[in-house]
Amino acid sequence: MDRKKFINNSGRLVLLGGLAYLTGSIIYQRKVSASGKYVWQIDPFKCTQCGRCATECVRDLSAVKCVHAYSLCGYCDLCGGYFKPNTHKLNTGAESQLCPTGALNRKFVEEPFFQYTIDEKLCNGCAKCVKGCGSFGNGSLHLQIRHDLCQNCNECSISRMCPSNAISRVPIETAYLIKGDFKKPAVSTPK
Amino acid sequence: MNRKLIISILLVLAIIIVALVVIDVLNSRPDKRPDNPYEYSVDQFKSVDSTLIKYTETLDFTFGDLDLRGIAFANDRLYLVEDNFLVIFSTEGKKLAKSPLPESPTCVAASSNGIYIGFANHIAQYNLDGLQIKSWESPGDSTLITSLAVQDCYVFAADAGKRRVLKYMTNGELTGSFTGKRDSADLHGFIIPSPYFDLAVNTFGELWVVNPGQHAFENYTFNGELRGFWEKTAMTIDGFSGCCNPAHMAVLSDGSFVTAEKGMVRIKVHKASGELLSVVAPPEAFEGETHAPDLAVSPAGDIYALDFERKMIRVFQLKK
Amino acid sequence: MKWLKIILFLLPLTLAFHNLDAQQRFPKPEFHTHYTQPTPTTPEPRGVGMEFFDVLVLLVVLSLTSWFAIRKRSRNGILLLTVFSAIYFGFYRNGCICTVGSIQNVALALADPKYVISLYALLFFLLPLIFSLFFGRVFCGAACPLGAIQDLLIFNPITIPAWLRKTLGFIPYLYLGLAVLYAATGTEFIICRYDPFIGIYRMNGPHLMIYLGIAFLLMGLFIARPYCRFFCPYGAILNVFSRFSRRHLSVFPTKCIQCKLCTTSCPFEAIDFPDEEKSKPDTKTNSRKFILYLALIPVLMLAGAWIGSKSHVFLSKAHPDVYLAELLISHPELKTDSKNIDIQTFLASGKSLETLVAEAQVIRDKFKTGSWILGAFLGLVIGLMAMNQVIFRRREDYQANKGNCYSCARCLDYCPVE
Amino acid sequence: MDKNEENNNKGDKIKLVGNLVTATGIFCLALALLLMINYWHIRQNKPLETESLKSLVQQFQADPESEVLKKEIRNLDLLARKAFFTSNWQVKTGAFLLLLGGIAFATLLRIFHTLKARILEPLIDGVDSGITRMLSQRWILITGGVMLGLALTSSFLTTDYLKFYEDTGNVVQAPPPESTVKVAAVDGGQQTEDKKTADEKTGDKKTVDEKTVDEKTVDGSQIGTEAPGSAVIPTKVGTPSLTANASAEKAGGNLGTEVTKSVVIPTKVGTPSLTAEFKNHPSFRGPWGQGTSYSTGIPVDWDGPSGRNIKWNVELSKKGYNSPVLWNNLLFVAGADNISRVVYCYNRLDGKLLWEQEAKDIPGSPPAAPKVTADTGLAAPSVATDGKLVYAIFATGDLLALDMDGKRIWAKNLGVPDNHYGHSSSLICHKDKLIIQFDTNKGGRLLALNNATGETSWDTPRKSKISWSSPMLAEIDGKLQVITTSSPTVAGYDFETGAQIWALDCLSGEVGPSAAYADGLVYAANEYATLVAIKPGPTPTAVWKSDEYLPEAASPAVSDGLLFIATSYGMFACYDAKTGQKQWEKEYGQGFYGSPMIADGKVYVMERNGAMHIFKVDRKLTSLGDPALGEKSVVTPAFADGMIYLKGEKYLYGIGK
Repeated sequence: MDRKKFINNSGRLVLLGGLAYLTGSIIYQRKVSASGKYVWQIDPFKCTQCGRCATECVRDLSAVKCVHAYSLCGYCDLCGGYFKPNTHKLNTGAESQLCPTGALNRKFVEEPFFQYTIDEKLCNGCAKCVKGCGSFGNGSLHLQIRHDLCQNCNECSISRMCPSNAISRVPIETAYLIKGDFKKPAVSTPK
Repeated sequence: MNRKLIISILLVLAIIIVALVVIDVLNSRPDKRPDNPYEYSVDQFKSVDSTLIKYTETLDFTFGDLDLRGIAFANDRLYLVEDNFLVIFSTEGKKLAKSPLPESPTCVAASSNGIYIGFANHIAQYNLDGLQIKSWESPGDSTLITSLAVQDCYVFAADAGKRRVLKYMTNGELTGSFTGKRDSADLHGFIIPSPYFDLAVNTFGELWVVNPGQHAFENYTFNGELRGFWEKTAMTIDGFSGCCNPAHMAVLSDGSFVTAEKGMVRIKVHKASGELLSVVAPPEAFEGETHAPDLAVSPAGDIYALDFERKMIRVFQLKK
Repeated sequence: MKWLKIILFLLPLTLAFHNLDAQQRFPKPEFHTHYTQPTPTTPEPRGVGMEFFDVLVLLVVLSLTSWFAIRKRSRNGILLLTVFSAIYFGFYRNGCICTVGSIQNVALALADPKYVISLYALLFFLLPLIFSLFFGRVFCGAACPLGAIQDLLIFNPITIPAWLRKTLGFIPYLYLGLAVLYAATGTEFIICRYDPFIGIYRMNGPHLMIYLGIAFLLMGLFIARPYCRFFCPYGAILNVFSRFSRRHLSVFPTKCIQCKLCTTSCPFEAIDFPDEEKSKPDTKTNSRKFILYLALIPVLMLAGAWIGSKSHVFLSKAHPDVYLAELLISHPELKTDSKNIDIQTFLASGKSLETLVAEAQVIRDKFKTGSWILGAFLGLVIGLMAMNQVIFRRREDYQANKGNCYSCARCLDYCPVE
Repeated sequence: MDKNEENNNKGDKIKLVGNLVTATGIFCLALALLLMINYWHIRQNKPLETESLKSLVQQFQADPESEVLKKEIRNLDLLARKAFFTSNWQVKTGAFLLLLGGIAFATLLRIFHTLKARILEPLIDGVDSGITRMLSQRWILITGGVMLGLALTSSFLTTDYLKFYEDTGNVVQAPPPESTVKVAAVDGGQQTEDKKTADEKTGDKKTVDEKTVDEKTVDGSQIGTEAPGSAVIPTKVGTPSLTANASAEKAGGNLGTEVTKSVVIPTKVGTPSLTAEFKNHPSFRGPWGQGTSYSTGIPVDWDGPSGRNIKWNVELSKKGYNSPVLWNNLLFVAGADNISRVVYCYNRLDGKLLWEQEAKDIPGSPPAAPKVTADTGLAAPSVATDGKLVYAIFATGDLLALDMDGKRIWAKNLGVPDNHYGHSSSLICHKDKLIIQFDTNKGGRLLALNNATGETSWDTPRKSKISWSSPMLAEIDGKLQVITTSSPTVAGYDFETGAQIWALDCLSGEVGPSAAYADGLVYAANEYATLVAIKPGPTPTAVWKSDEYLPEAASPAVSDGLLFIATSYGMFACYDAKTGQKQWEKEYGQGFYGSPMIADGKVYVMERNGAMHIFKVDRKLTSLGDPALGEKSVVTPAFADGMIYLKGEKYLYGIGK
């Protein structure tokens, strides 16, 4: 009986020691951050608009939405992100709209400027407009993970499928990588 | 509930579970993944009727990994500005001079009596050996010089920042500027959604300015009166695509325009009146949806395109 | 071009920026009307404080479970807690981050110099283990959302022959080993990917996974807690830990009266019966066997290690980079397949195949080390499991098996002893 | 009677609950099925991207006027979106209902169960635990065996394509785009193979002057590989050293080796560790930055890919174009990226990393690393050591001194160098001073710091423009001088006071190559400038000049009256150091950024593709082999007896028996 107790105790001690060692080594290597929380976010400069954000998210209507960095927008009349390629009549009818869910709204500001806003209830993060805006416009439209919707899965199921590794864990302090404020210079020279 | 039934159910379930996992694993392989249902494709416009392509690429000038900015052709020399350097080299590619620049340039123009280099908010004048003669005073901070054109005693500068064209004397004196605006609503001046704004003076001394927001070419007098214009918006080869194109242009000796578009990159030649004359380089010749190449033309009609992606100058000549 | 390639490889990021320079806005349009430019909204993620609140909740649930199981001996209390965890950790918190998955975060944190684990994740991993060392698997009893949903759906459990149970008991260790390997090599988090119930808790998610969950639940009607017993990798660890628990739920409060009433009570067959005289094996053969297995363990470990290191190539194919590299090598023709997003993206990235292969090789080397360790580990597990069968402990009473008992406290209601 | 009653309503209850259970069960099942169907439906015809819609749009764009088409599109599109979002809604609500159903089902089941529940017969332990144990053992072992077997077979069935790739090289790479386009590399452009061939057609002469490589592309590497030109070997100091030699004997210098005997004047100046200084490889390009090593038995044959004679190689965790530096058994390199700047110390015998120390928490250090070009990097300057401390400088202007265990002794920030490629001049230390050539766009400076404390001993402003070359030490007319090259000045400074002793304006452009010195002549060169031999002194004069082959990355190396020049376009040439007569030349494809080094009678020079070219130091060309490293390398080797240390793009190599 005593022998059993002894084995039991020593075994427990060993295991406790193991746990302690493991924790210790993690802490020692500064691998643990007490106040830290990490969330998933898309680096708009790496994103290649493969459309998987719309299909791979665990949520049915993806937690990835298109956001508009207005400070980069050209307020074009002919917006590459809003209109289907080769649209002649620049009206807001379905025949000319690029967005498959009609989540992109176009509002006249003043001659010749138009404002484009996103209705996130409808946006499914397919990045069609992002592609259009990126290649023909200023690239002010881009994808971001919306943290009010994101489940913050332990491993983001989109990042698993992301071909350009654009999705990565970022500290909660910089939960968004919105283009205008993120990195790039405000003015740059044309190429 | 009898045990046999239960066991059989369990077996079925077990099989289902295994199957589900296997299916999932197999379908997530890079070669098994579904293609993009929401693809944004302009491929239909990329194919160009080969008979239209009248030019062929004959020579490339490579530059290693430099941050190229702009080119000009004059006096049988090529003038290249890259981040913080002016490089002068012959049409065979022999480097003749290379001189550092005070800051990163945006564009360059050259004539028989000097080189003019545009920086973000001012212009500097260099002699033909690449030595600075004079740095002209900046016309304002929000100014962004994107293109220069020299016409014997005048230097015209496209100021994308202030959406206007500046007129300088070759000694650097600013003698005028115009924004193309009119009282009448149909002319609201230059619309420049992104920093692409080009102009050129052709051999007949006509000043042509690109109004990219309108996909228009506008001909102005040196004092800024609109003489005439033409515009063509279309994804198809005969027009200009995107929200602000053409991004760069140059004029051939016969007055026709060589145009370069961003987004769907392609180089074309349009008549002075606007009709498409020929295609220099179809979208296939460039990588993806990228920057429009800067253009320069030689009096002989050779077209020099500065490919920012491949970091080289590509020379196109008329097919024999 | 070679030199260029190197530079591309050196600074892919800057190049990425380069390409976008031209798309930066320069001075805004001058609006004549009073148009104010809106700014993009950024809804905040759940705060860190909340995460620590979750840790607190976990702590409370664990302590209460221990209390109910050991002191209060109340099944109802534990049932309530189970429901609570199902609702809180399951339906409210959507099961992320869960203790089971946290294994992988810890493994990655240990392996990857760049990966930093949040403290609360670490606590999620540690707390249940510590508790198990003192009170047994109380975590499984009521705190684990995955366990809870299954526990609530136990209907008519059939008894599984002991040998089958013991054999299937090997799967969790295999799963654990693979999970750690794939996590440590930064391949993926398979536990999270194939978590069967998370989709149900979220009422949303990849359909295959939801079917998986339903399948498990249906199974659970007849086999009590199939996932916990035959898959859960964390359960495997707890099983070991709990064997050394200081105190543990016991079927009878004071003295077992051999009424055999509890025998039918445990749906997990986690109650050990007293050993009858006839089944007492003659110690001689037994000890011989013991020696045999003891000698066998190193052999098994070596064999495992060897086989493991052999199969690292196979295992490493799960890593997307490795797979892509091999794909490009074995099927160069795919480069022209414009529909294949992954390959096209890679080609567009300007990264050279050499680079990719080099990276893949690095990962594969990691796998080499990892997989022989895995092999050795599995060899050890097999050996110990086998040896465990010849170790013979005397028992007169009906006791909960410390390793397998989930402290669900069902049996307590059956014990007539006051 | 009552009992019956009870039983009856109990029976009723059970019936009722049973029915309810079945009902809810069926409900759930039906719901689940519906959801599945719905899902598959959506999956099959993605409503948002239906072909019909696409084709309609195509037609419409064909004739943009047709109102009919427009209407059709709009309707269809509306339908599609409805379908999409309703199905979304259905899934959500469906799931919710299913959940409720499931809960109801579960609870009912539970009730049903409890109602039906009766005290079960206690299990009679019919199962013989002995047999069970036997069975379990068997099955456990069987499964184990099966598993291992499966693993084994799978491992044999899988082919290792990566290996295949390494074996067969780039066989499987996509064919290069066939191009008839000629390529003229104007400005440092590299050429892909196919284009090169196209290029040869255009004549060799042309390619040569076309391949004038631009400073910028090269600087990084050049900076990394940049080093003081080969300095005087003290044995050859000439008359002064002879007298000194005697005086050393008087001083009873107990210095054994030929080398040490020769190094007398410094001995008189009095640093006991000088012999060690010359036995080791204490700074970039060896002792005093001479470009000459006194180590012997240097290998001439190795092969990176096959590992022949490669004693060890380790992967470098951070990039840096600096070259290795040796002291006894320690090897130092620096590495940096935007995150951190680090000094690494390896055991040069087995390549084990002994310690690494990050340059951090340095007052005045910039929060973010300055913008440098990819080919320069933040860790271009090589470290230097005097056996007591090791010194490192980074493009951030961070300068730190560590002891041999990696403990930081002192550190300071010199101010971020205003340098459009990245600061690159290597350090050199001697006696109590650490010499830093600090030429930036803001002007030139030459500093000497007290190596123990980091305080400034002297700080001499220079009229020179920005440069990327490194200082070297040489002894001229008995005075220890720091010799620097820059645009336009080549100058010598008093090591003790920092006073400029002599200067000659003869260079231009962006100067990378450093000076070399032998037999009273200082050699300097730069591309687009000239190669010049200077007679230093109060009135320095150019003894000879040559413009034929000009290096822009590699410094000259000089030994036994021969001067070696390695150009970035692949020309390696040998001159008579006295007259400037070309002795021989040899061209290679890739060009040289690494500076040539002299070691036991051979000259070693590393081609960019990693091929080391070894020649006899001789007036006629004698190649002693071209061992390949198997990876690109732009750095200059370090030598120890019987060993050569190389740094490639990714790995650090210890080569020798």
